[in-house]
Amino acid sequence: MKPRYSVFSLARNAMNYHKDWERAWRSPTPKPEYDAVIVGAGGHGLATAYYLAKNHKMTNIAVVEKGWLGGGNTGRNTTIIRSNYLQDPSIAIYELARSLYEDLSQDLNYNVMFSPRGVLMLCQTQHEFRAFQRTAHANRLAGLDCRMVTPQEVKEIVPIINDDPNCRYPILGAYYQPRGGTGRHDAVAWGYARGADAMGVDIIQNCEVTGIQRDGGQVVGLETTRGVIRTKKIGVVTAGNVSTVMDMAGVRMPIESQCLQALVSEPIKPVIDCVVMANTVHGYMSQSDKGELVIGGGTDPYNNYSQRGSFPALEHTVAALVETFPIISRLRMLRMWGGIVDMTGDRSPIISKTPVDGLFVNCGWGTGGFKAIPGSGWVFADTIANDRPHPIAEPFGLNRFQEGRLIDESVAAAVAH
Amino acid sequence: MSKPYRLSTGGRFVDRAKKVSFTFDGKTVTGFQGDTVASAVLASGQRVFGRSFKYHRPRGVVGLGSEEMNALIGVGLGARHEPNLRATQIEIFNGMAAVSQNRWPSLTFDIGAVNNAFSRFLPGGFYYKTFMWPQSFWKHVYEPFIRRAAGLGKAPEGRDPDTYEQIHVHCDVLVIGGGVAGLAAAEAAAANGAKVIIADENPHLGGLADISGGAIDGQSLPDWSAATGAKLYAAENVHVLNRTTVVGHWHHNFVMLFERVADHDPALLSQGVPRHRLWKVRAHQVILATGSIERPIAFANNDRPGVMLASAARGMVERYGVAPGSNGVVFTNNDDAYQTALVLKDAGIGVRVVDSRGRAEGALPNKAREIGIQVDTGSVISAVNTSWGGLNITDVKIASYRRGQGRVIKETKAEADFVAMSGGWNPALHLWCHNGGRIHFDDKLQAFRPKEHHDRIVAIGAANGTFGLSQILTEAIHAGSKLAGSGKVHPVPAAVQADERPLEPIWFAPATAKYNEGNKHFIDYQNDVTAADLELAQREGYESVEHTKRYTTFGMATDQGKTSNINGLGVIAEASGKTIPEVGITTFRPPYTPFSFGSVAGVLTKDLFLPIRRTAIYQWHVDHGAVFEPVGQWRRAYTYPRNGETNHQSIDREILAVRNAVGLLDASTLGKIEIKGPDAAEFLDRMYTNMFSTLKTAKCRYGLMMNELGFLSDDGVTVRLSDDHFLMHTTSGGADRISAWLEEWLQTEWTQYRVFVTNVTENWSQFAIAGPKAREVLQKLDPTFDISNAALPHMSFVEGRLGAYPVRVYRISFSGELSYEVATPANYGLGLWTDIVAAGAEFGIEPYGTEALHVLRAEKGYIVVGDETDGTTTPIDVGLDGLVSKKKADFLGKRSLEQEHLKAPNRKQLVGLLTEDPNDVLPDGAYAVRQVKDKPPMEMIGQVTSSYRSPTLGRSIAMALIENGRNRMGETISFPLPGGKVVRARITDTVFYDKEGAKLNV
Amino acid sequence: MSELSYQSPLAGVAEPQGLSISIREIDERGMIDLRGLTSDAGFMAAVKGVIGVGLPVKPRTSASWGDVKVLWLSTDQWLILSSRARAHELLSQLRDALQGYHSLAVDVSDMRAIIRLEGDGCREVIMKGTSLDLLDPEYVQGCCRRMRYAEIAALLDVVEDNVFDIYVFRSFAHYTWNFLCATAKAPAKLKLFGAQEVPA
Amino acid sequence: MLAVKCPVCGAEGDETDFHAGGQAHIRRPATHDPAHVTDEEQRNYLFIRINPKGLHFERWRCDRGCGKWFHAARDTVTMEFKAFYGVTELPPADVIAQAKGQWAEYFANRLTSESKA
Ligand SMILES: Cc1cc2nc3c(=O)[nH]c(=O)nc-3n(C[C@H](O)[C@H](O)[C@H](O)COP(=O)(O)OP(=O)(O)OC[C@H]3O[C@@H](n4cnc5c(N)ncnc54)[C@H](O)[C@@H]3O)c2cc1C
Ligand SMILES: NC(=O)c1ccc[n+]([C@@H]2O[C@H](COP(=O)([O-])OP(=O)(O)OC[C@H]3O[C@@H](n4cnc5c(N)ncnc54)[C@H](O)[C@@H]3O)[C@@H](O)[C@H]2O)c1
Ligand SMILES: Cc1cc2nc3c(=O)[nH]c(=O)nc-3n(C[C@H](O)[C@H](O)[C@H](O)COP(=O)(O)O)c2cc1C
Ligand SMILES: [Zn+2]
Repeated sequence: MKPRYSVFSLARNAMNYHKDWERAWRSPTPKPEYDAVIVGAGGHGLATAYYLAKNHKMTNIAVVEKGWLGGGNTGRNTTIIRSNYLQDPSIAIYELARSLYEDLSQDLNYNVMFSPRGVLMLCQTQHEFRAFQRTAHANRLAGLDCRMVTPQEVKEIVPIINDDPNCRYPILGAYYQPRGGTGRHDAVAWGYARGADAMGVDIIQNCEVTGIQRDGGQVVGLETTRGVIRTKKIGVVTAGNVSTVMDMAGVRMPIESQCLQALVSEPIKPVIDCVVMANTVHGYMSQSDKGELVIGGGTDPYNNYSQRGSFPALEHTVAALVETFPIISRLRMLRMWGGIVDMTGDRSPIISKTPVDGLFVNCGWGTGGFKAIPGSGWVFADTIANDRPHPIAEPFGLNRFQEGRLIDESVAAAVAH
Repeated sequence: MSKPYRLSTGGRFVDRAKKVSFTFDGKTVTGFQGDTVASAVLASGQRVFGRSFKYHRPRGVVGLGSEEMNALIGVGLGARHEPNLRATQIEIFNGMAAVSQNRWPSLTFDIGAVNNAFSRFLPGGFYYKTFMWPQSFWKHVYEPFIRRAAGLGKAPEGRDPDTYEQIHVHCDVLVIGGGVAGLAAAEAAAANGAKVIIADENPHLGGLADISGGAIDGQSLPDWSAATGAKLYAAENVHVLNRTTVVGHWHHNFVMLFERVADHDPALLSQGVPRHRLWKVRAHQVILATGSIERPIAFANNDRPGVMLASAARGMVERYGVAPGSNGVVFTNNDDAYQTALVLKDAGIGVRVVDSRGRAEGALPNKAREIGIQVDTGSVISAVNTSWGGLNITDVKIASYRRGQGRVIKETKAEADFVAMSGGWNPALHLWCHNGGRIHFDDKLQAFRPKEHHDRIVAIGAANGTFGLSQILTEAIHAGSKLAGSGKVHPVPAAVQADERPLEPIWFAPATAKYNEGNKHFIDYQNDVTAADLELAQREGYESVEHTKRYTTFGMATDQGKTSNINGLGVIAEASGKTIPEVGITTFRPPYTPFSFGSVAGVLTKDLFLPIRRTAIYQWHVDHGAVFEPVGQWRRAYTYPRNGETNHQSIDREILAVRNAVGLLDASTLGKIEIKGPDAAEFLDRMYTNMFSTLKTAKCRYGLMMNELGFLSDDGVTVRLSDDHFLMHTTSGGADRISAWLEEWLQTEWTQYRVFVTNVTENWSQFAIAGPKAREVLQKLDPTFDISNAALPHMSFVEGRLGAYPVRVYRISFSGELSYEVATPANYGLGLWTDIVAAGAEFGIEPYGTEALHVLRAEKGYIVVGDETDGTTTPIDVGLDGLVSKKKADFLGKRSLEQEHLKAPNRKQLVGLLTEDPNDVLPDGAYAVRQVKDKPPMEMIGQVTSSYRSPTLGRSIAMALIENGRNRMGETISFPLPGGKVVRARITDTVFYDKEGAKLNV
Repeated sequence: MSELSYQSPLAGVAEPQGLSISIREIDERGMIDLRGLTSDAGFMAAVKGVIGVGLPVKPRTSASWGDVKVLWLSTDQWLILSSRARAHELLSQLRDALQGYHSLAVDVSDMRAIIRLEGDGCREVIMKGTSLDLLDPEYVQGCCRRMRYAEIAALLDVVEDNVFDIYVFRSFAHYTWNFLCATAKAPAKLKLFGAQEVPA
Repeated sequence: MLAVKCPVCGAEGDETDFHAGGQAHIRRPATHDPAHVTDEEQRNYLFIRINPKGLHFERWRCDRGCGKWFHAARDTVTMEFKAFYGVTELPPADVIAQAKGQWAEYFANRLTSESKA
């Protein structure tokens, strides 16, 4: 067991100029064989490993990562956490995740700064208003704490909002999840990594999977840039790179990889204390604890593996936010970046067994999987450990594309973050 | 430092004849025209400009231009306030109000500075280790506290009064940077006939030339720059942009330039000149001449006001006639910084040099010794001491040094009030890297240099790691000539410059206590990241440079590590036993320096934010009190309340008018697409679920369209104009989408079809005249136009003249009443509309809006795609099985309908609902549950898709998609509403009014 | 019986003030959208017979004959311009002449609003809304093309060196007009390339 | 911002003047034999995509030019376009030769089936 983090350990270490802190995780060399190997040390992969060890006592396992852990989309998202989705299967998994976030810092003994500051989804057309009303009814009966709020309440919650009733898209109300919010994205990856490492999981960075070995219909190992690793269970959790990895096992995926961008402003003193999403005009914004306004853009409409997007996908968002929050006009953009998101045909994730025995896949989170990390790891670990879909994972199987059993969230909200 | 530090002479940029006054934190400061806030405030004797992010340490000016990371200020008042600006870049003007940031209550006494005292408890990443208990404290106590303490400046108050714009430009050659390299390259390219744009972020061209020493063709560098600049300004094929920062480089040489058009002159703003202009440049070739950025050397307390870059110190003297202090130490590992010593000495300022190298025998060091400057080689500054509060430097500690030495054994104190440091120069390769240019580490420079790039971009001059003047010119002129026009290479002028000896890397100087034992060696000044923080991150396993960056926030401040990146890598390399290239560099991302959101929005704000589409009747609707509803980009009249009516009342009045007399609706937004060709009928059979090849000429048919997934995507009435010619109506939102959809299938899948499609939506104004008296109104308008039931039965079409108006008349109905849709060319639309209103007056005609339309159709059980359907709904789900052809072999979506789930028995099906209490109107989107429980979760079986109070029936009606609904006719289901109320409703047929359709065929 | 009452898309719009170029609505123009195949010699000849000039087949060019002008829209689509009064007659002649040829001719005279820009600096003004390189030699009299302008689709016709017509769908007329008023403000006037003053 | 060129009308411009239309060369099974489309074929047609890191073949439309659809070969990492070609055509032979993995397989199959026909 690692020494715990606390204000006392901080004080104790300060006495010695912090020279005695232990490593948050080891840098192990790969063993020749594991009981299971997770490919991809993003939030989903690390959470899967953590729960495999914690809930299923599988500790002879590894996570292999081609770069640095948490460096994929987990390290570059706008950190919105909410569970007020429309479709039942979505509500189930996102709410499981959100509720795990509530005490994740304590569970991991790592402050992931889950900040339930509230998520406001604006209604700017009658149609949108009705769509959110529907979601509100569905969510209430599913047991979520969410409600519609009036334009006056919106103004109270977000004083900097443009409440001019004559503007291009006046605010007719909003759908509010008070216990949605944000989290510190990097810390989620780091906390899970530290937690998994403490239970013996090998997290192997700079180790790219280059081949999947099969014996007939069963996986038997992985080829990596750090050698061959034998294993009978592989969980592929590589987000934007899932098609290329699954291709190594001959499994073709219903996925396209596109670039999704985000940007931050220069840090300023607090001006907005919740997450605001304006779907009609395609913009959303929150403010980080450090003071930057965190803004998400759109995806480029073509496949892209470069982690560099095109400017128009951000431009419209910025114009929309200048209109929604006029004071930002004189603030400045500090940095923009992109991530490679894995888009499925129905914009819902895949948590599934595959036609190859021992090969499992968790992907398709696209533009909105940060919020799902704890829940996804929980049910995927269960699926891998028991070799059958966890009930919450079941609707997200690959077979849905063949049966037409799509889980289409875009019907409720154009932006699915 | 407190006395004024304006030198009696000098200052190339300032006009001593013109005094300019402004305020800094409310105190009036007077400088000269051409001063920056930094130079003017320094000249006034003040060194502290702000407080640092985490520890609230006092901070002063370090740099000379855009690399500044410390002296951040806010400028302007109220809605015109702009935070976080670099004082070194802000040109002063009369009346400017500048303020310092991140301090309370005042700059010299800041409560937040207690963080400094506790800094030992706040190492990099400390917050991940604490603030976890009790759980609820994060949101309510810790986080609000952290948030208030963090952030830098304050946001402006209110809406920005200024304007912004953008422009697109194409050029043969874009030269980024107007230093020696950029100027020479632009001149060569222009001479070869290329269309050239050259942009520099500064008000003056010349880059660092004016403080670099040397001569070109016998001209001093400032003279040469001015002369070359003047030629470029005068050239026909060159566009010169000053005060313009190139913020980013994207795919295929798309480059964005941020021009600060009016920030320096409020008179321009008041004339209405756009404040900022964003240039979107597509360049055939890009020449990167962005120069280099000097790097600091870390030592204990190196962040104290008065510690600055060597180039900044000499820039202050030469450009503004401002002394950085009265007695300084130049701390260097290279020859270039000796120029600073020479300049200081020349200006009568006390100076000595501390050089970390064992030997310094180049031309410049020798010259320095010659004129009597004390040079200590093999020495470093190990620390500076300050007066109380850290506001002023009192002395520096100097120690002897050998490369790799860990701790200082012996140090001497020297009085000094400022330090000018130089750790070498880093090529500014940010833009090179934005779009994936490769770089490599140059051991001699101890810096990264451009290597190769897949776009057409070359780097020259200091940006390419080339520092000798002759080499810079050769590179520049070759690049400029070769990339452009004739390709003729121009002669390279002769240049002279003192030659320089190599530098020796040093990232931080040792001190008596090591940097990780409580001494603060700042690497990233703005985010208060010290060498110890970087080392701790390594030790804790955050080994990747990207981890270290995110764990410590190194390089993440508003300067994006311009001066600190390589130093940080150097520290990490030493801590981890790797080389700098092994450590690697973090990703460069746009923008080069922060730029305004206003410029990104450009003119697209307020009423230009997104286009509003208007029908020809728009102004009439406005004049008649319409409440509008956005439908796509259209604004449609929702209802027309009058005499203090509520929306509800006016909607009811409009509905009853249609049911009992006649109503008039502006339906111009409906899509209208002409489709013609020998294969048109067969093509429509592919597009629609139902059959169109059997439709007779002059007849109308309602059609359904699915996407390939089998879900409803649009509907509308299509009329056959002649054997090979159809006119299709789509929903208002569907016009462009569906016409593109038709084209797509014709062009990509059924290329053999001979069919043309033309979208004529906007050519026509189209109105529905609906109600039992509709015919009478039209007859009154033109008694000769035969629209009798016999001549024009339901679902038929006629073209002709209604009075003077050319019209197409469709006998179709979305209200269930006798109804005509009349279309006339849009420029006649308003005329016909007003005529109909006039003719209808005696029949009680009322214009009605979209909401009345929706209630009317719901009373008849007609669906609206988008209300009854949500993108996962099939035609079968909404009970339109009859419109899904069994005969046609193939049409869009057909195959998908056969998928297991789309045929499943328990799918939700469209039904009508009548609430038990007729006064209960079910909310839109309310869900029915299998069984009501006292608290959630409850299992849901379907949802209301449309719900209204029907004035016609005097009760509520609704439609809903309910699991297996069509087999549940008569069953009563329950809708638990917010607040605990449960509404019960009986499942019925969806048609609530005139089931047999008697009203239609009259 | 009613009189025909006519109203152009920008009827009643306020005279713009303080612009660096002149903008005004061009009204009463007849427009026919014509589709057909250039490979169909009969079609091409029939059209020429009616309008007096062969359809331009080179992308982004126009052709004129008397008061009729044809703008190339696509490889199989053209916009025939005439006076509004003539459009009707032209259309029926075309329809007669095109009997038996696979084609589609529609009167679209009311579908678009036309705004004329005149004066020095028009190109720069338009380039504030489009990514086309209007300084390219291609954009001389006789050139026309579709473009993305501001946030919408538009059609540009280079009438003369400093005279441009912008065609937009009718419903966007006011938006386009306002966009032009915002980007053509005199204080925002811009001249690209050419001799510049050296700043003080 | 990609610079795209339409092979039909020759218009060159920003990607915003064009419309990206996803993977090229997808066969719609129902067009050919509507009565015998298996669930798997339909799924492949609707959802399964070649999603290569590297050379890709895709559809574009000249949205603000001639309005025609066309094909492009583009590298999804560097974003470079290798070719623009007609909507009913195959890419130029030298570009086909650069195709890897599933694309290489696809073109090999198409070329053999076409040479048989
Ligand atoms: C700009 C942006 C904004 C977003 N905003 C939000 C938001 O506000 N809220 C939200 O909920 N979601 C958001 N998302 C989505 C969210 O970030 C992702 O869904 C989520 O992080 C995915 O996590 P992951 O673990 O599946 O993937 P990743 O974090 O991408 O991890 C996958 C890992 O697999 C590794 N890998 C790939 N190939 C190989 C290989 N061959 N061998 C070994 N390792 C490999 C990668 O290096 C990577 O580290 C956003 C995404 C982006 C890009
Ligand atoms: N001897 C040395 O060690 C040494 C070191 C540094 C500089 N120098 C001198 O510096 C000069 C180098 O010439 P140069 O022309 O290569 O560089 P430069 O630094 O003189 O000029 C570069 C210019 O580009 C501007 N710039 C940078 N990024 C920009 C952006 N994104 N947008 C707009 N403008 C941008 C800078 O502000 C600067 O004005 C020479 O005079 C050389 O002697 C010498
Ligand atoms: C929520 C959030 C906040 C961020 N804040 C900052 C910031 O304050 N400063 C900064 O330089 N980058 C910030 N970034 C961006 C990162 O520096 C980085 O660009 C991003 O993680 C993507 O990685 P890459 O640019 O290295 O590819 C932030 C990123 C996220 C996701
Ligand atoms: Zn084209």
